[in-house]
Amino acid sequence: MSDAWIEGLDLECNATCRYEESGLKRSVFLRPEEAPKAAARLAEAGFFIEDISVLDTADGLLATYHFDHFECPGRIALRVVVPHEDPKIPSISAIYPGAAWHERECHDFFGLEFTDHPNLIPLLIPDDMTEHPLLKEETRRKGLAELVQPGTIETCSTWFKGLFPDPDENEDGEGPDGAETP
Amino acid sequence: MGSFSIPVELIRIVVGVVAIAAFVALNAIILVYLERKVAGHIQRRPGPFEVGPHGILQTVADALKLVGKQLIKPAGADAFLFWLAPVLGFLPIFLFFLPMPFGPVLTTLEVPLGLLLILAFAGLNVLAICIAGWGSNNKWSLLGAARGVAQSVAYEIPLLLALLAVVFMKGSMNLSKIIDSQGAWPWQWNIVLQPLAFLIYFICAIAETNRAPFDLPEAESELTAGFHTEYSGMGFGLFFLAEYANMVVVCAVATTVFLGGWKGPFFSGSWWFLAKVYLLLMLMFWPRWTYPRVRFDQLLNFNWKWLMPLALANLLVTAFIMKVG
Amino acid sequence: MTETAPFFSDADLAGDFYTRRFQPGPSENTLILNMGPQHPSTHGVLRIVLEVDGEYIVRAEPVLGYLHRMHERMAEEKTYLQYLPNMGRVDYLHALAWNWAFVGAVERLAGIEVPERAEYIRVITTELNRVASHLVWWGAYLLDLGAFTPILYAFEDREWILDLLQTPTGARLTYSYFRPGGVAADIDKEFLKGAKDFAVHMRDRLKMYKDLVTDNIIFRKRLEGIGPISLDMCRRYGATGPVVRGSGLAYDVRRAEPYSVYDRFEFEIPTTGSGDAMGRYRVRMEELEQSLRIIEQAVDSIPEGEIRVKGAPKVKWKAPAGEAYFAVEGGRGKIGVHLVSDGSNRPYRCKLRAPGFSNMSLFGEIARGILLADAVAILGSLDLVIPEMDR
Amino acid sequence: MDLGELDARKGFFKETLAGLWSLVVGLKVTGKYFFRPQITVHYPRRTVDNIPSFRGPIELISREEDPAKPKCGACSMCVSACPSGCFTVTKKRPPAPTPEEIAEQKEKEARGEKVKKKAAPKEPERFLYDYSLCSLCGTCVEACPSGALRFSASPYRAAFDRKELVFDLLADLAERAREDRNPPGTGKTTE
Repeated sequence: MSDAWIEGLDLECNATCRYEESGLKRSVFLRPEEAPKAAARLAEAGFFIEDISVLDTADGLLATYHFDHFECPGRIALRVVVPHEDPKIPSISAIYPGAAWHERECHDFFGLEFTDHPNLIPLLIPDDMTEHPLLKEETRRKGLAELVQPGTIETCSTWFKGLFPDPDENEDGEGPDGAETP
Repeated sequence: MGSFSIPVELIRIVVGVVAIAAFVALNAIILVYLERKVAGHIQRRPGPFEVGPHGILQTVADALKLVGKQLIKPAGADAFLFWLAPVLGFLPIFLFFLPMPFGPVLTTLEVPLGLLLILAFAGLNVLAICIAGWGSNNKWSLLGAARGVAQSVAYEIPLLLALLAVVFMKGSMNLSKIIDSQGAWPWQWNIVLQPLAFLIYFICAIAETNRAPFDLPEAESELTAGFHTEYSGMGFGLFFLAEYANMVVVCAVATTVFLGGWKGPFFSGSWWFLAKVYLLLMLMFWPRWTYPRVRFDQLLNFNWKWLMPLALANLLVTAFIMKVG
Repeated sequence: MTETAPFFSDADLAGDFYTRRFQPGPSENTLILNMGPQHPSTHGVLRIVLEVDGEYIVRAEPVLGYLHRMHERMAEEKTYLQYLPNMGRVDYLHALAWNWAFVGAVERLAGIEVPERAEYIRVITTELNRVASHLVWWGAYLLDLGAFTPILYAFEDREWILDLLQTPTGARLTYSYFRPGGVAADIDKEFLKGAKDFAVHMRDRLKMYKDLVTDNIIFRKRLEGIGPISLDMCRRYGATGPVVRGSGLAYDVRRAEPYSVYDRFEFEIPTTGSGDAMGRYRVRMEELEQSLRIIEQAVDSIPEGEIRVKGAPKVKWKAPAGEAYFAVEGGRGKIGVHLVSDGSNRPYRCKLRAPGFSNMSLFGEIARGILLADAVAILGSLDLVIPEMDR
Repeated sequence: MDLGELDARKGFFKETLAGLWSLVVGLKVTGKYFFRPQITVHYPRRTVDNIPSFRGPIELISREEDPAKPKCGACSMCVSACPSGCFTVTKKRPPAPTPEEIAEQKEKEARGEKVKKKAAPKEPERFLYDYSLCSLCGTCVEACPSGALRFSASPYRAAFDRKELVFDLLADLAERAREDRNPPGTGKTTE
């Protein structure tokens, strides 16, 4: 699968990953409001949704949408970081109805609010439960940069550089010749 | 017949009914045991084995357990209808056996229209299912009842038509007369003349008694237990008893009408009757442990599009041959 | 049934949170029906709230969580090795695939090599387990459709497998047999011979299965054309495994993201274009045959050697920081484990991707307008294992 | 591999006949199995024959020289390895010093010398195992540095009360030693 779906998307970071190390082919950071747009592009390109995996870090909640392709396998990670105080992401369930359950699950476990979700009620935890079991205590949270390697970065924004102060050294050298340039 | 005075007839009926009750209960116990054994052996396991030698007393123990269980009525159920239904399902059984010729003289009540009597009261079973489903205040039961009514009403028609073909030929609805007209040897039985009618009758009989693969009113994987979901103890027990008694009835009718009743090679008598009934019952067990259940619309389609035309055609051909021949 | 009798007014509507959320109240023509959590054909404790018009389903909404055990939280409280027994309990039918997904993720995270013999052992045991899983599905599906006998025949054959797997794993159902860097115990000659014998025996039985069930006219009429799932639907819902293969696409993680030594074996990925319940049924039946092929090839070519790499993780082993995603092909589809480590001896986060979860999520869409009996046929054809969906 | 259509049907009558025939074939299959021997095992009268390969509750392995003494060094590795916290192991205390030894120690203390306390013997005082929590994963067996744990082959340990499932493994070991069915080494007990 070509990476044509990336074109025109406003990305915070676009990086390729080594499959043998992380199981990912490409890792992309987005602003939350870009998520539905990116999902729509992925849907057009024929990707299917694998899951949504949320990570509770000191820098906020990192929601990773895993997408894969039936014909041309290669896992894509769409990553969105939202602050703990206001964990709101626009829902992609209108594009990927299968994401509705994954989003409800994330809502159960992390308290993530998916705006425009048609039915954001508890899925796995009891309906009267108010705690979010997978949120960590503040002292146990680790920084995002300690947990996630962005991969070989092709392009990235200043916001992203602030989040990952010391990314791969060779990132600057390889950046310009990425598939990004239109 | 007219020479009998009334009291003697009455005594005959009372004794007959008591004998029928014993026969029904005993049969149910034996049949449940047999069915479980058949199922077990088909599935390569022993079946009941622990109570009594080879588990022969298992069904007795089960019956005792059912009798001893508390009767529970679900909240919101209509008490009158809820308890009426199992009784209504069970009582007509006695009527079915009244005109049944078990042997040359073993008939409780010689009725000129015996076959009609049985068929008429067979409709009561539908009513029992309907009332049970409605009275239980359970949506699954209701769905089961709806299925039960549609199914029984539909399958009654080809069943009737199949029997009618034989009645046409023999010109009588008296069960004893129908037996008399058949010989002792298999080639002298009505099944040879009316094989299609027998097949249609047998299929309809399985459907009428709600047996797999036509057990849709109870279809436990779809409707939990259908119309008897809410019944416990003897409430369920009566339905259970009625199911097995009904099986005996349809097989007894088949034996009488198609297989020469109590007549058989060498030693005619009741044993031939019983042997034939049990053979047919075994034939009813077999598909249950082989086939998946049909779907409801398929069941009705099968009836209206296959059995009905076939039964009608059979009847017409019979009538035509009768007229010409 | 604790909620309302039919034809109550809206104000009387009782029912729990999910029934109330489902709709304001039964309208005149429809009624709200709770299928499960104690329904015979929901295989455990799945619950589906239905709005039915007669026997036709107007709307359906699955309610999950009755078997939720919070495996993902448990992962954060246990060391990597201590978490392994949990994996056998996520999907009790194909436990070894989950074993593999987790140890695979750990191996990918830490870059652990697995000895060749261990890889072969994993392939053989996992494929045997897959056959066992499909056999249970086959029997239970037929039970849903009202045939009582096939499940006992299926269990008869499954017993062979359980007896075989008991020797190396010591368990019969909830295996925790794989370890990061290898497997827990070696297999012997007898096991290999048993596996080969089983393959021969099973082929014979598959013929009987075909005679008894697949060709049966009642069975075919129940399945053909029921619950069609298009490829597009699979994409939108992330349905994998036999569901997507039944819709005509040869997607199998063993081929798409080759792991272990699967690339050394010849096997086909069965597909049918029909997309209905019958398609999914036939795909699974053919997968049985393909698994047997893999088992035979692996048994023939298994090398001698170590079963666990030197320096394999011990109980208090610390994983390097980072993340890893590892996917395997389970009996029900793509199993994925997303592991994030902060460099301590416990996972920072362990996300389990259950194939049944995604496969089930499309039920709400295909259930519209079908008969209750077909809903049972569709649920069965999705091969649901509730503990796996609820995790 | 596309499985294609399930045997294509030709014509109405052929389909009908094939359908009817399939029903007969089904009856033939179940009919055949009706006369085959049973394969289930009648439990109390017969048991399955592969019980020895079953991995049952954990038990202690005895030392070569003394079948009543465990190999265990009471290091508590199993306690920390167990995912479910099944084990309670307490180490043996050092033997109480004799009066002479106390006197000697006091003397040493008076002289300002370092007092060497007696080392505790590397043996467990108590070794409790809560089978009700155990998931038989074998992490303890793998973690044990002295190879003192193994799976037993007894599938019949059941109880009416959860508390009865807390096994005293030392007592079990002693009992096995008494009954002389405790081969040393790593093999399993024979039952």
